[in-house]
Amino acid sequence: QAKEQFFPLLSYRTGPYAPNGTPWANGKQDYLKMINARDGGINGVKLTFEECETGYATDRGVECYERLKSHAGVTLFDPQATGITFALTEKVPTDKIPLITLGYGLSVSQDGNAFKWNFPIMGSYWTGADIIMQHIAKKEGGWDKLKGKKIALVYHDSPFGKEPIPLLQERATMHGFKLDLIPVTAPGVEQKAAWLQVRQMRPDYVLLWGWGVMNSTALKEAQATGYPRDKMYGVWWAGAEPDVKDVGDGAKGYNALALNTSGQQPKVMQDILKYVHDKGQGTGPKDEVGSVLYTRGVIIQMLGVEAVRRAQERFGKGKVMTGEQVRWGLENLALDQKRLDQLGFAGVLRPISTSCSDHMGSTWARIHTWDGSKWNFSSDWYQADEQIIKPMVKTGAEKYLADKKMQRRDPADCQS
Amino acid sequence: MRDPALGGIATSTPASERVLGDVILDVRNISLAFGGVKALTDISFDVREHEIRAIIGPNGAGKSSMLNCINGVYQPQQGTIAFRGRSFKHMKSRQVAEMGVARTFQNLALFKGMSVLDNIMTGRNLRIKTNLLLQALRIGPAEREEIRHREYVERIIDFLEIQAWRKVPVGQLPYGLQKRVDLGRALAMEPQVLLLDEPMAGMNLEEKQDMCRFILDVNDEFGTTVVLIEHDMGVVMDISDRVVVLDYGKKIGDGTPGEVRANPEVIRAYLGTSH
Amino acid sequence: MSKTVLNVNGIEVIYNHVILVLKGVSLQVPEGGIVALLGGNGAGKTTTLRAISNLLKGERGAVTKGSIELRGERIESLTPADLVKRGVVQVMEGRHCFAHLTIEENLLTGSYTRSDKAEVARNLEKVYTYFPRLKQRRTSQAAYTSGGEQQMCAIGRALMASPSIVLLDEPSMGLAPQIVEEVFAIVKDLNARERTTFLLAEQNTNMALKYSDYGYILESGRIVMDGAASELAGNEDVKEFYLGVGGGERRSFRDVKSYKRRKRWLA
Amino acid sequence: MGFFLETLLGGLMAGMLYSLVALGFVLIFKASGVFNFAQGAMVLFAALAMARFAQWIPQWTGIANPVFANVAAFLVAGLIMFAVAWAIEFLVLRQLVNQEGATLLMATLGIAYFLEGLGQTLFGNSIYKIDIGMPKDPVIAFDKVFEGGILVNQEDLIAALISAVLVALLSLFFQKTATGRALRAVADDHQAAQSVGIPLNRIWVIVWCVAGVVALVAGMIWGSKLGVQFSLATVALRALPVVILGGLTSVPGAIIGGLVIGVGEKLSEVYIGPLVGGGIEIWFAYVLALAFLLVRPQGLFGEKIIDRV
Amino acid sequence: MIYRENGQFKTSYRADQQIFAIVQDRWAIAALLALAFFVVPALASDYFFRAILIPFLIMALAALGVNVLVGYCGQISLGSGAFMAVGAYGAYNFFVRIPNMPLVPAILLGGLCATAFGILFGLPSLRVKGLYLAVATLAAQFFSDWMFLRIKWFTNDSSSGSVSVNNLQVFGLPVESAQAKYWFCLAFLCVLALAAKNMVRGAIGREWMAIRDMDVAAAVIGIRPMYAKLTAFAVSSFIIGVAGALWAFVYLGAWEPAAFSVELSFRLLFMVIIGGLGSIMGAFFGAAFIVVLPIFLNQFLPALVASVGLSISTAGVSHAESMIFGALIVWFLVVEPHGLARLWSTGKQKLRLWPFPH
Ligand SMILES: Nc1ncnc2c1ncn2[C@@H]1O[C@H](COP(=O)(O)OP(=O)(O)OP(=O)(O)O)[C@@H](O)[C@H]1O
Ligand SMILES: Nc1ncnc2c1ncn2[C@@H]1O[C@H](COP(=O)(O)OP(=O)(O)OP(=O)(O)O)[C@@H](O)[C@H]1O
Ligand SMILES: [Mg+2]
Ligand SMILES: [Mg+2]
Repeated sequence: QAKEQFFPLLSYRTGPYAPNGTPWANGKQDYLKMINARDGGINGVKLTFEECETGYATDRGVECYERLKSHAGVTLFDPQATGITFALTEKVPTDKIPLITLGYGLSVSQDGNAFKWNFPIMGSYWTGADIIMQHIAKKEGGWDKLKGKKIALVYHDSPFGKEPIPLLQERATMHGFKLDLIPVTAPGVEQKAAWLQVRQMRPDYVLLWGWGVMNSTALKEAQATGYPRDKMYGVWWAGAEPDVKDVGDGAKGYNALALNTSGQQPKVMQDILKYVHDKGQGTGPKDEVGSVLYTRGVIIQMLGVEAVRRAQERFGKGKVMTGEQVRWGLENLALDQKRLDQLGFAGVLRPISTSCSDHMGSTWARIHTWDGSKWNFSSDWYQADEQIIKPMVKTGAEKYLADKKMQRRDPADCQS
Repeated sequence: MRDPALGGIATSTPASERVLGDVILDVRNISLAFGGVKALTDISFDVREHEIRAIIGPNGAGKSSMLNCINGVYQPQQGTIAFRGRSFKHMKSRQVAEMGVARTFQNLALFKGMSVLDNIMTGRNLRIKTNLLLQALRIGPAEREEIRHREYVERIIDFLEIQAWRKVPVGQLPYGLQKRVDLGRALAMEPQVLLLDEPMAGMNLEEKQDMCRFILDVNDEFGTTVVLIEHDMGVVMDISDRVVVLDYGKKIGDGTPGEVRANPEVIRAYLGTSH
Repeated sequence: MSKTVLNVNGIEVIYNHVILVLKGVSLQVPEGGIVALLGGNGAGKTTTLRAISNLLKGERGAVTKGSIELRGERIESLTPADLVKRGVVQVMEGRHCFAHLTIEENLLTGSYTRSDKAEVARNLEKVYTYFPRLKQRRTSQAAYTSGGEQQMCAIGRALMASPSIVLLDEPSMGLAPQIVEEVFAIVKDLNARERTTFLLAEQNTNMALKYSDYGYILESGRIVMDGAASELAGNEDVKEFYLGVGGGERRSFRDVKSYKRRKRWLA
Repeated sequence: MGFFLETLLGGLMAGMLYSLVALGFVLIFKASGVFNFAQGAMVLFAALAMARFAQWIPQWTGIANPVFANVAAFLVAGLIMFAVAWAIEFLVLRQLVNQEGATLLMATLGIAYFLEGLGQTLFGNSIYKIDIGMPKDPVIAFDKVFEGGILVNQEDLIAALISAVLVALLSLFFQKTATGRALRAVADDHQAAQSVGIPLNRIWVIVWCVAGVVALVAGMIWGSKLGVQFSLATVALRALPVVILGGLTSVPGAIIGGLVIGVGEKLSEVYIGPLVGGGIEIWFAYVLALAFLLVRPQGLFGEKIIDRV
Repeated sequence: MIYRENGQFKTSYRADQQIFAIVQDRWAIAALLALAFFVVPALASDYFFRAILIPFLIMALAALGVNVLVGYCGQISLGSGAFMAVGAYGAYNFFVRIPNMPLVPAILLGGLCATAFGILFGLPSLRVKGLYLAVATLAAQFFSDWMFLRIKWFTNDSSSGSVSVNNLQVFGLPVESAQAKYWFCLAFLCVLALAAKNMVRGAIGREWMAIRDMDVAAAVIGIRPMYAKLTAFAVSSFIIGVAGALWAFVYLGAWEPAAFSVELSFRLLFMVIIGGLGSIMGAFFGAAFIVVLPIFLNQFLPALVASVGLSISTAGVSHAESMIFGALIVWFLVVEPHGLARLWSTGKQKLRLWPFPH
């Protein structure tokens, strides 16, 4: 029997969020193909995968999960959707398969002591929101300058869009700015009322917490109501090419969070082009390689692969890792700059190091700005403020454990 | 056996042998208009217990509308309808049904998606006493009640000779049979007054005879009062005790079949020369 | 002997893939004739007419055997609209007026296939003279007219197409006796003056045999008897079962079969 | 005050855009008594076709003139919609003559799935652009009268005009022609319509073609607003209260309904929304429609629902 | 000649009124139940339970509820998702707020919440009819979407609006394993399906159908439209609410309002129409069609395409899936407009006549 490490891929290439889901899914696949082609897998263990279409719908997602979870050598799941994440969070502890939710999912699941199987690596909506606020404060010339300012949050009316609210409220009380909440009903094709409200309130900044069609529509409405795009800040799910491309010039000046750089220059992208696309094995079109969401997919898969590699170091090189072992790997990632360079990710993301209690590993992000044809970085890296987020995570996790009548993990558990 | 009160009403048929009771349904000065169309103008007539009362008249005279008023489907603008002396201006269909008035329809108002059996069973619904929960569990009383009503309905089915179609959806039945089912449904209500709107349309002679016999039987055995709209003069003249004639919403004649047949205005407006 | 325009040849009809209704019905309608199709409830008269006018499909029925020819041409695969163009129009049982259209609009819809405006106007005038009641009610929506008015409307609507063959399904139903006479007179009139051919399904055997040339009697999906109308009217069985004059003069509706009925009801 | 007017105007124009989609529903319902679930999918399909051909035609012909590209793409997309209409009639409707509304509704749903799949297979599933040169930037009117002026969206204004013209034309068509009457007859009773010689097949092809063109216009305008991608199909859901409020059988009703819903929705969101946390406009639109229905159960201009015994 | 009712005479009305009047049917259903309760649990894989059987059971239950309202009472509803949501969140609140609340009563209470909600939004049906009524039910749908997102109390103050349950038990037995969940849902389904069947073949069912088929005539024979319609709304939304609670508790485990979106409402309506309006069996067929077919296509299309030597992208598969699904819906309707249940009974009728064609 061949040694195969299986990567179940939940994705959506149809439905309202397909334009965003597709590059993401392509990145995830291409990286696996590349590792197989270039390295022959992980220490001789071949990587296999199967994709399952969720259409962003929770029930379909659960079905996909159930279908793929019992596949031999299953590694981890990346649900690609907040709703599916919620449902799977309840299921993974029994099935003992880790859930990686890079830059999305539950913000409190950062606490590995409470959420043993969830890995919101590189950031949650709380860190994201915090970083935007830091950037705005910096632009304004300090936190104290925020006093009396008005900030509007235009958000996707769903748990995804509501996640940042507690943090922003916290910041608002701390610094005395006024936070206006403007929900947009999913999927967000009709936002006239929202932007009329924005026009009436004349906020100093608008934060955009959208996904899919909501983003481009928001930008178009902002243009139509004359709200300056350079005062708009999107979350990292509102800062990719599909969000701005068809708005074109109208989106010029719009800012969004960036978890990672994009572009085809990094070595890993070159490798993908070389080992996958040039052989005609590419999942999507060639010019999509290196785009924002594609890169994010690649990163997610790299983390999975590295977790397996890390786990193999402990549990046996060249073996197929179980979900539990992969979880340990994810919990003990140590991707320093050197390692990232080796992997071909130089300049793409910042180092990550996770632990049993910290499932996030990095809380850094930066801002990029659309110039009408591409995204350019417009800030340096920021790190989210531990002081604020930590207590919030702690209370949140406590409440979760209490609701569920569960215990915190004890330190011994971390060793398993 | 002739009721002295009805002394003047002598018919040539044996029906006059029976006792005609008090006025059970009294229609007083009913007027009904739809926009400009005056469907009924100041119509009054009464129906006595046990009698077969026919309403005739040309098409569009307002016969069906009259029944609709009695039934509470239409609310007349003027006039009252008295049932056993209690008079009403506005009645709800449900109230009328509870008082024991049943009817059939001219344009077939059967429940198309249901079987013959179920259609007739709906006629029993007023008498169902068990509550929703018992029905859901279908234990004890609910089932017994269901069976009791079923027995009654089966007798009707037997009588109407539609046993073979018991479980067929009524939509698939030929027109003539649908009319019988319609009648069966009305009968299932065990009505005191039965309003029949052209029950014999679309039937051939044999079937008409069956239907007549049946109406007469119900009338005889249970003393059910019958109000009948029919265009077949043979039938009307043979079986009815008294006839009301409407034309353009006005009453132009009222009396025994013999009288009506002789009334020149009725001949002009309705019967024509051939009858 | 005039030429046969409509030739129905041993057709079988099945509803819903399982219910066999016509079991080999054959009939011929001669050019310019009036042919009556008689039979009890559920005999299959309506079904036969639907088969001819190709309206079976909407009822999920299908002709599975036999053939139907119009002037020598097979017509089973034509659409109803094609048939109307060829002059075959059916008056459906149970009226089927367009509920939301006014009476006049209903009639005008009947002339959908006629492009000649003058002809349409003439036809409309003709229908109104045949049925003055319709003229009075021309602006009311069909759904709000009385049963008989709807029946007139349905017949009038068919005449608007200047048909050469009319399939009449129970035209007398719901009409006042005077109007029934008139309808049959109209049939006779059109037949005589415009040589319109009629195939009529009727329960009113008396009337039907009086006005038609030839008759078919249909029972449970089979033709059980046919012959010239006068011949049928003289047949003892027909007299007994369809005309109610068997063995002497007409019996009162009060007296027939009371014994049989009463017994069963009381049992 | 200025803001109120602005919201009002915004609502009116949003309403006109809904009307455009609503119109498709009304057309098909009027002509066949079918509630066409596939309307959203048709809008998407048409928009996808147009967007892609506008991109492909310059590539194939080498003519880079955007006006030419758009006109040609519009024509090609129109032809495709004709083909779709024909196929729907031939493969679906023809087989379902005289069936109940629920059955036909379901069939249109099947069509919707099919078109969604087909559209994305043929034309791809990313975001495409329709650029018909609509002005995107706002103009400020009456800035002398009100502080900040009233913001007018030129794009919406043009779209609203197009809707109005389309509706006017279609209303005329229905009221004044024999075909219009035939359509209403078909909606009342398929079988009776057949029996008087109305060729259902042809009627349906015509109507679905018209609905296809309406879908194309709607797709073009919404597409140029939103970008062409799957979510375009969901605007159908926003247009639903419009159809219902205006009356399923009334073309002018679609417009009036659109205006009422558009205004009601925007005013409620802007003025009531903040009090209850916002996001109310979609259900408010439905509740508004419902409120009208309680007064007139057939919608503002719908044909009276007849039930007679 | 195997499937015949000839020679089976019923001697009492009770016998004739049985749900399955033909002996062969009774055997078949007994076998089916035995299969469902005992054989399937022994054979099915975990995936089969969790991804196919459980959702199928729950959706069948919901479709049953929708069928009561739409199929039997003729009130078109596009708000079923909302009723499910109310059932789910209602049950959730009882479950987490009342200490030691047992699971089954919590679910039933959730169903009752849905009943109340259903009656409230059923009130317009007294005046508004047909497709127009759909708008009232859609109002319910969008209102519930909004309500559970906006009113924090319902979600136990969860900031995101998403909630979850765990530690499900019945009489101390955990409902965690796939089998246990399956049995749990199956038991609910059987009990409620039987109750629903009893209702629709009893007096109340006849009232519903009478209202559906011809409401004026129904009123004339003494049926109160208000009572009939509101009971239909009440019964239907109770069943749907219970299904919603099961969907949330048993299938999803954690959910957000979007799990009960308008798409779900549409899907439920499709199930009853495809399955057959006014047929309890239809709900099962419809649920099977809508739940299982896409999954089946999704899994077998790639294999099929591969077997003829072509390759197809995942997106291609989903698009093909949606096309095939759409085409199948149309095809089934063309073959039998009254849904799968009617197709089934026509088939049975043929079997009865077999080997003769008529
Ligand atoms: N749509 C249908 N589906 C199934 N069976 C049908 C359908 N229409 C008619 N039938 C059956 O076909 C048989 C013949 O019906 P048809 O309507 O042709 O009779 P008919 O001679 O016109 O009777 P009537 O004089 O009562 O109108 C009947 O037994 C009827 O049950
Ligand atoms: N709901 C209504 N709206 C408008 N007009 C109506 C309505 N109901 C009846 N009418 C009109 O009232 C008149 C009387 O109708 P009705 O149905 O009572 O006639 P009828 O005597 O039963 O005739 P028939 O013998 O043809 O059935 C008709 O002209 C009809 O058009
Ligand atoms: Mg009448
Ligand atoms: Mg007939």
